[in-house]
Amino acid sequence: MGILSWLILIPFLTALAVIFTPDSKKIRWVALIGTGIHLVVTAVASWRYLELIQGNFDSKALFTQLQMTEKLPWFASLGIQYFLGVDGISMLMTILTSIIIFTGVLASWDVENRAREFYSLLLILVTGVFGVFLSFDLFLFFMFYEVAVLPMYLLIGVWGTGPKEYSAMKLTLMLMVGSALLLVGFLALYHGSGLHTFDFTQIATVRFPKEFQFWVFPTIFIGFGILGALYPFHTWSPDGHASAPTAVSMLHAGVLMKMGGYGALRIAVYLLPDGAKDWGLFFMGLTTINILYGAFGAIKQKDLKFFTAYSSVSHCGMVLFGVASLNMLGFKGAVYQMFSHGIMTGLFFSLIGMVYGRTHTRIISEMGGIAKVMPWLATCFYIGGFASLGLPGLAGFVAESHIFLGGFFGNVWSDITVMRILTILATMSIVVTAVYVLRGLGSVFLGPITDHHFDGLTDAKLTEKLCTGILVATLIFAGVFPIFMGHMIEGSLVPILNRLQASGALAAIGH
Amino acid sequence: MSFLSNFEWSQNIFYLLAGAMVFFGFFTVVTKHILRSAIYLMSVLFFSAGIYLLLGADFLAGAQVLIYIGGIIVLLVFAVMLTRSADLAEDHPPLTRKLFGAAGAITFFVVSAYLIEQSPLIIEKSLPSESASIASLGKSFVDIGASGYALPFELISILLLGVLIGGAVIARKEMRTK
Amino acid sequence: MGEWITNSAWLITALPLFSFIIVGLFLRPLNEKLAAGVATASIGLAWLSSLLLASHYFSAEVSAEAQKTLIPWTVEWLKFQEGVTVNFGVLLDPISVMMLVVVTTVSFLVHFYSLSYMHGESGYGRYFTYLNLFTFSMLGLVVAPNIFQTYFFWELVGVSSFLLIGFYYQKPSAVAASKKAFIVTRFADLGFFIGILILGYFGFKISGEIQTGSQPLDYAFLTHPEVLKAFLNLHLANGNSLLALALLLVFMGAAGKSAMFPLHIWLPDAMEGPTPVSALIHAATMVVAGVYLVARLFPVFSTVPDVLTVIAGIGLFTSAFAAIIACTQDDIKRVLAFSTLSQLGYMMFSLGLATMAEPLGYTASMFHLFTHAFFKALLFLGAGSIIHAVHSNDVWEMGGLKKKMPITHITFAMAVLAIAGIWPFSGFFSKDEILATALHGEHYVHFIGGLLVAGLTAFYMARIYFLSFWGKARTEKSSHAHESSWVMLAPLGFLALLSLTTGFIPFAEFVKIGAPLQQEGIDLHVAIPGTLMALLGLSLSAWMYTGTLNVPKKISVALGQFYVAIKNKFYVDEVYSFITHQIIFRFVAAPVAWFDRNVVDGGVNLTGAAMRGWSSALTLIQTGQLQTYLLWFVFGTVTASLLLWGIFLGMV
Amino acid sequence: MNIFLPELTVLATGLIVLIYDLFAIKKDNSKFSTYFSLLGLILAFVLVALGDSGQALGGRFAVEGIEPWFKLIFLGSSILTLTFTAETFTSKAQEKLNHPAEFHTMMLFSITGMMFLVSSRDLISLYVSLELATIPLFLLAAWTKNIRSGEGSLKYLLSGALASAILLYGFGLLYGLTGEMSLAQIGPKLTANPALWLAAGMVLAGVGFKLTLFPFHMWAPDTYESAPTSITAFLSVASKAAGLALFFQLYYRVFSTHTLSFQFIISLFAAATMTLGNVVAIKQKNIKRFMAYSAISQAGYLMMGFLGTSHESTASIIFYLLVYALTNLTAFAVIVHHTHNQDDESIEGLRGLSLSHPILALIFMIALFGLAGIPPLSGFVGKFFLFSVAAKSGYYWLVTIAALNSTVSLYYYLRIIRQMYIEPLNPQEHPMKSSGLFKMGLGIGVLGSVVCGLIPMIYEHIDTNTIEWLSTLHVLGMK
Amino acid sequence: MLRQIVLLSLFLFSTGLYGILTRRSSVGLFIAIEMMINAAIINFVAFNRFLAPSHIDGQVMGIFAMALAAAEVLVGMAILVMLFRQRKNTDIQSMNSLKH
Repeated sequence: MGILSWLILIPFLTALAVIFTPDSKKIRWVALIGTGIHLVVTAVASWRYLELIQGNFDSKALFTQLQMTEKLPWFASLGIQYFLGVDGISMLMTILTSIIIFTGVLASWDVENRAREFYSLLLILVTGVFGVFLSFDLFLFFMFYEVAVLPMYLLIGVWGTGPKEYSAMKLTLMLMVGSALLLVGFLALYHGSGLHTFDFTQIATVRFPKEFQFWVFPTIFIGFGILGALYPFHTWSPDGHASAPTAVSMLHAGVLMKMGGYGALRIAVYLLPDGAKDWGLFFMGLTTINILYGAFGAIKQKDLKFFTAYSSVSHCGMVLFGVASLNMLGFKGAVYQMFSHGIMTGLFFSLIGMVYGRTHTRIISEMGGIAKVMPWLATCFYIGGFASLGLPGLAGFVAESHIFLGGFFGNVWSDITVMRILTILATMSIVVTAVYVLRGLGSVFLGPITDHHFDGLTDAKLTEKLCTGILVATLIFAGVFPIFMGHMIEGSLVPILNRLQASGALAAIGH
Repeated sequence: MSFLSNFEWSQNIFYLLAGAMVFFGFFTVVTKHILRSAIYLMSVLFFSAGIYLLLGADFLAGAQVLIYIGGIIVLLVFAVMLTRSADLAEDHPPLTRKLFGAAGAITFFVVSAYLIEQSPLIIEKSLPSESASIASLGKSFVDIGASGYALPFELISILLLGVLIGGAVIARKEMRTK
Repeated sequence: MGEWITNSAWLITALPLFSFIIVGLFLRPLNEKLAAGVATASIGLAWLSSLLLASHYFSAEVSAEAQKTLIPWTVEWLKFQEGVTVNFGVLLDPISVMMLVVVTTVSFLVHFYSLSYMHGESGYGRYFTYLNLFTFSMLGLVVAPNIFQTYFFWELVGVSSFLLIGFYYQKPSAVAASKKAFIVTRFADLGFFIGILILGYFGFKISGEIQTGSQPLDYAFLTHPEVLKAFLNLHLANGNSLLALALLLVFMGAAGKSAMFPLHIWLPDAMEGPTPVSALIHAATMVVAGVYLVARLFPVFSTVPDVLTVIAGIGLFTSAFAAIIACTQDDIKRVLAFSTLSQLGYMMFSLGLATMAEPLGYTASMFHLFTHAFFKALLFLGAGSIIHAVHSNDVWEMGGLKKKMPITHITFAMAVLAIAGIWPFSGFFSKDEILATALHGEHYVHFIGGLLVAGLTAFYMARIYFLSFWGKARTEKSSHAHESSWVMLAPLGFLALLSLTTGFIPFAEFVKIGAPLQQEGIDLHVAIPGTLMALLGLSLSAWMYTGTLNVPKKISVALGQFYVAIKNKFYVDEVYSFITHQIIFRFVAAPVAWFDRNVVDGGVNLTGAAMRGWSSALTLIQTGQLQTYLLWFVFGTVTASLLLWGIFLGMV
Repeated sequence: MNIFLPELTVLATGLIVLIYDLFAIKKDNSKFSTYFSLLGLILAFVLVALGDSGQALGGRFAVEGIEPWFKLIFLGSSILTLTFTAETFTSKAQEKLNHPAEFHTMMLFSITGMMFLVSSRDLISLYVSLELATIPLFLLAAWTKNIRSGEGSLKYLLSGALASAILLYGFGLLYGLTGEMSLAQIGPKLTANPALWLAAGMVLAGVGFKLTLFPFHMWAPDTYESAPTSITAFLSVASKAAGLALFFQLYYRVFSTHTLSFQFIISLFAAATMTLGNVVAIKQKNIKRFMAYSAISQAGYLMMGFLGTSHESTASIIFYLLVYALTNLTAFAVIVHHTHNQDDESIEGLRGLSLSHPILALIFMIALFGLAGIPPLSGFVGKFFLFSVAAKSGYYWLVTIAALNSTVSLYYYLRIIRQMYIEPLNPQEHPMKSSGLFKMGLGIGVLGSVVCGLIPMIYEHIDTNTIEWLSTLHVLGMK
Repeated sequence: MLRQIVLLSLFLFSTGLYGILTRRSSVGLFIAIEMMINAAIINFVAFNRFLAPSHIDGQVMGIFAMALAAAEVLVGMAILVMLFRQRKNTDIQSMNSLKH
């Protein structure tokens, strides 16, 4: 039982522990301890990973270098294995998820209604997410992928607010349509490779024919795009997040949407380089709309959660923009953005939950000047807001500068001027983001107190301070010391890039 | 029963029987009165027993007369009496039902006939005069060898037993009044 | 000894950061007084060390080699990709050391001044934390060795100004002003960022061919002669040079920060912040960051002359435009804000006129920046002390403060003379040099414009001087105003002293670029007309605003509509808000939100509804009629057989 | 003699239950007949599991390769069905079943028929065992003897009669084309000519009726709705499995040399059946009619397995059939328990079940997610293998339709879960106590529907059996 | 001769089919079914006679088919009687309470 299996097993065991704890008061403590242990184990795993690679990687590698791998045959006759491994990107994503679930449990500290089912479903969802980030067998990946999506229905349906059934159903169905596309794509990969195995490190050795890649790549990319809020398929995210309870929307926007970006990068681009080249520009255009559309959409939103949902549509658009730009900068930017946006949205939704817990309204116009009453929450909200508009010194800036620089540097296979125009359009989003962030936060927090029975509201409790404190600290740490993340993911992006170049003419970028 | 062996003589008998069967068959499904339709069915079955004789399956002809006409027709007539559908107003189905039914039956007939006509049926050149004897038929029911059919024979007995019991349970009037 | 000082130069920037963290996180909740004290002390320490550094740096033996730029300390911050790495560090060269001195001096004085000015305000500790953050980011910007670090601190400066302008976050106008400031500068920074992208990419391409041992975004690389040659032969699709486009975009960023004409609307509103903030940020430091950036990239700008002419044009227009508006404003801080605008225009156009061949404009602009920082800070702090006493910004509610606030009066008067450009004061020397560049470079339009602006400056400065200090107290509040405490007066005195003496510093030796300057001392051809215009302005204003104040009323009535237009700042603000609210919000944001809710969302709901409709249609084939079922059955068999047979024949 | 043992045990149990009922003193003997039949079935199950393959009656009866799995599925599903029908004999609901002894005998005879269907090797015994398997079900469907069940069973009977007549005609044609009765001889002699395709069409009709494939499924919703719920469960699992066994016999033995030309028609049937089943199920109000359509759509997925040409395809059909049986019966167990206690067959009746009976609701949810094919349940694993088989032979369009269909199926399964978990408690819901037997049956069902997918042994075992089975038949292109 | 018999049986089968699809009374349906099964039996006997006279498989099948037909009709009548007791009529086209 390697450490990676423990990473998947701990949340599941905590879920069981939650179900069987007798006293309902202690449930949240059990959940907290479980996720706390998980945080420690993740730290140990990432420390060991960094030791294993010591920052050096062979830049000519064509295949992902996996560490701490575990391989057990499962359905041997079909070539399905229980194959876990970790490289820089999945390690980073595991750290992100571990932080988000820990703070998520903290943020949903006062869920009373059927707390037992709530926490167990939440932990099962997170088990699925860890499974996705750590598994390197397509079947296992797909299995954990759907395990991660399904509890959403009950979590939103039972504990949500507003039109919860409608949005829960819409969310689950759209994500399942996405996973249906993925199913077709994975089966195409499995049978196309002729290797009779689902292990995608082996499938990576196969050079699929161009026409095959031409139709399989969009299927898989759109399959992941639906989860990663790709433009026309993002409609589930505003409704879903608005109706979901705090911890669920934290997990969903923070982590699940990243599985979309992660999968697009890890499976779509890595396994189908030629497909990526044909479709790169098209998806770049789509994601540019995504970015601006999300930003403009957020300006006019009345509900705080819709506001954040549209902002995460725009930021997730940047992730896919980075992936579609098919160069080292774009990939690094995409992974940074996944991490930073994950933390940012986690912070946002936890804060909205806390504010809602006090003012019992999420309508922006109904609130005003509450910074006076809750300075800690206001400051954290503003730090989150500045991170989302890409203020240097916070994680957002590092990610955005990578993505825009990557978009501008372009790649050899797509028309460079079109890419530059799209990048400039995308860069405009930093202004629009500034507009809607300041408008939204300003009208909620600043100005005179509009409603007098807000006067008695209290500032953050200890658990809330801890939750927001961790997230803010991570944002600042990631913004001020990007070197730490750089070492981690650089090694694992090089193979994806080499495969792109190897399949195309060997005109490396620039030199 | 080898008198059927000479060929062209049996040919005209066959045409006679076939004609009768077609005539009565047609009327079974067309008549309005259910009782008359049962009677026509009886005559169709009777003539088909004739054809079996023609084809040398004399035991089968006997069985046909016994089981079909003796058993099933009587059962049907009882059913008609029991459900008093005899004095049911003429059973004339709505026109659309007839048209669709006719269309279905005719397409089925035409398609199957065409397909069967197209296919070459392998006919045994030499027609042995001696048709299989009844003894061999009886033996096959109990022969547990490769050519025997003991298994279906047993199954039929189980089925009939089951059906009798089940039928009794269903048809019986329930003890407690509803 | 020398090396130790320069090597520890990073300490100057680090001090405000450490104090920001300590004060912000730990001291502020404990006790605000101590927090303020620590904050001020750390800036004081930074001031002393920057003075030490400057004296060492400009001392005889170091400045012998012309403009020796040295990077004592650098650390790798982020490796974007193989050839593109960004290192954070400290770069010392004449203008950066000069700026270090300016920023730390004004910042220290403002800190000291605020100890008493902000006394008793709620959020006292928070104010000092933000001030420290601002000083740190300004210092970081000043010493940046590469354009990326400049952008990094550029944004941080923007955010700290946002926090400080919006300090009184209870006041809706302050909130709106801070938001406007941030968004307008952010819009300008978009141009700056795209400029960086262009410079970054093509710099990376060029760094492939030319080995300069420095990263593509470093100033050393950008100002390297061969690199510039390589840049020049890169052309856009439509023919004009790529470098021009990049520099125009960078200038857009600078224009936004230094509130040049189209992007100036945020500065007047920024006066909503506390006055010491305006003194520090909107007079001495932040607003000159744009000028500093252009100066920093001057060698690159000089290779593309037409960009410089554009800068000069905008500079001149802004200074004239602002000067005219300043004459009609009633709020004392608005007047000072517009005067800053006009002085910035001065500096910009003087930079615009300079060339590598005759770089007088460059030195003049830096010199003006240096002197202006002090007397404008003095004006603002003076105004602050008046407002502190009279509790109102409106000039018409003041009057007769001469007797009640003697020290403020004297220092304010000296500053007015300095800005007007009267002989012993520093304003005279720096303004002269600028006018000299215009004259020697045969830029007569700029020369005459400069003179006119000098006159107008003298006029509106004298106006607020006379209205506030002379005559009798017009309102009850101003009648029993009293002198501020010594804590506020000491900085005023010191700044007054500075505005007297800085004029005489032989600036040309310290800050110079390109070819050596020919003439020395004051050029009479410029001095005389300048002083005349200044005296004319002063006397005109004295005439109008000391006696019975009916002359200005008559003039304003005479000018009629034109006067009203000027008073409303030529309605530029209204144009902007029209564009953002009516056009962007109404015709872009709202339709997008609607489009998403109805069309894209509608599409999804439509498929759902279509599925349900299809389902209810399909249930109808289950009619309950057995014979229909059997019909389906028969047709099913027939079609199955035909299909199978068809496939067999290879038809289907 | 020993390879007949399982069939004989089942038959013997049936007869003994019947005779006991005749002589038993007239008290409620449903207890005895249930437990005795269960005992018999379990004994038979063990005998089949341990029994080895072989031939008897000169090749007329044989037990080879994959067939024991069919028998295990028949016996297993009947055991599970009996566990939850035990309480229907004593329930006060309007659907109370009486005559328990005859009920069990009918069911046991039907199971015997199914088992013989699997092992018979000639047309006559195939047809007779098919009839033995189906006719008792007509009677069982009418067991509650009211108008609804009468109408439903009559429709079932008449459709069945037509299907068996057409099948008989088809067998006649097969006999006519080859002059042989035993399946082993017919296969090689069948040369491709039009009459063969007519016979094939008729065979498809007969099989389609049993498997509720698209044009032949019309009877299913009405009969499922009106029949007693436990019989609906039995119909949806065992009778479908029998249909599949019949198609196995004919597809792999009789039409073994023409399987390729069947592929396209099977894909059409699969696509039509699953789409119709899924789409119509959306609008259903009655839980039993809803399960009918869900069963129809599952038949569509099952047909996808025949598109492959490798041993994996056959193995995945059997595996999915096993998983479907377990999951479906668990779902029906809860439905039977709920309809009999609340006497309410509507989906709304399930409102708030998670509040009143959390464990029952959880089990029902697991079963529904299993049917929808959601990981980590074995339904997902089974469906994944089926889709992989279809994808392997290039039917990507069918895999896409199937994947989208399972999303639609998720919609209506979630609609039920919504009733249970999200809607407030149903006021008339009175507490239901469940017997030990019912709990045991439920436990087996849930355990099976979760474990089969996780531990690979079951699939591997089926796979080895299939390889061995296919090697005995020389099916076109099968390896 | 064989082709004529097969054609005859096909005709009988189709008339039976017509009977099933149109008859209103349930008993009429059973009558039609009997006719179809009988047609199938004729087929079997004819094939046996002409194709494999040495064996008697066809006739055995015939006999078993008759038995099965009898069983089917018996079940049919049982259900019909039970249904008639409650519905008082056996018109199959009016039995459409179970639909959609």
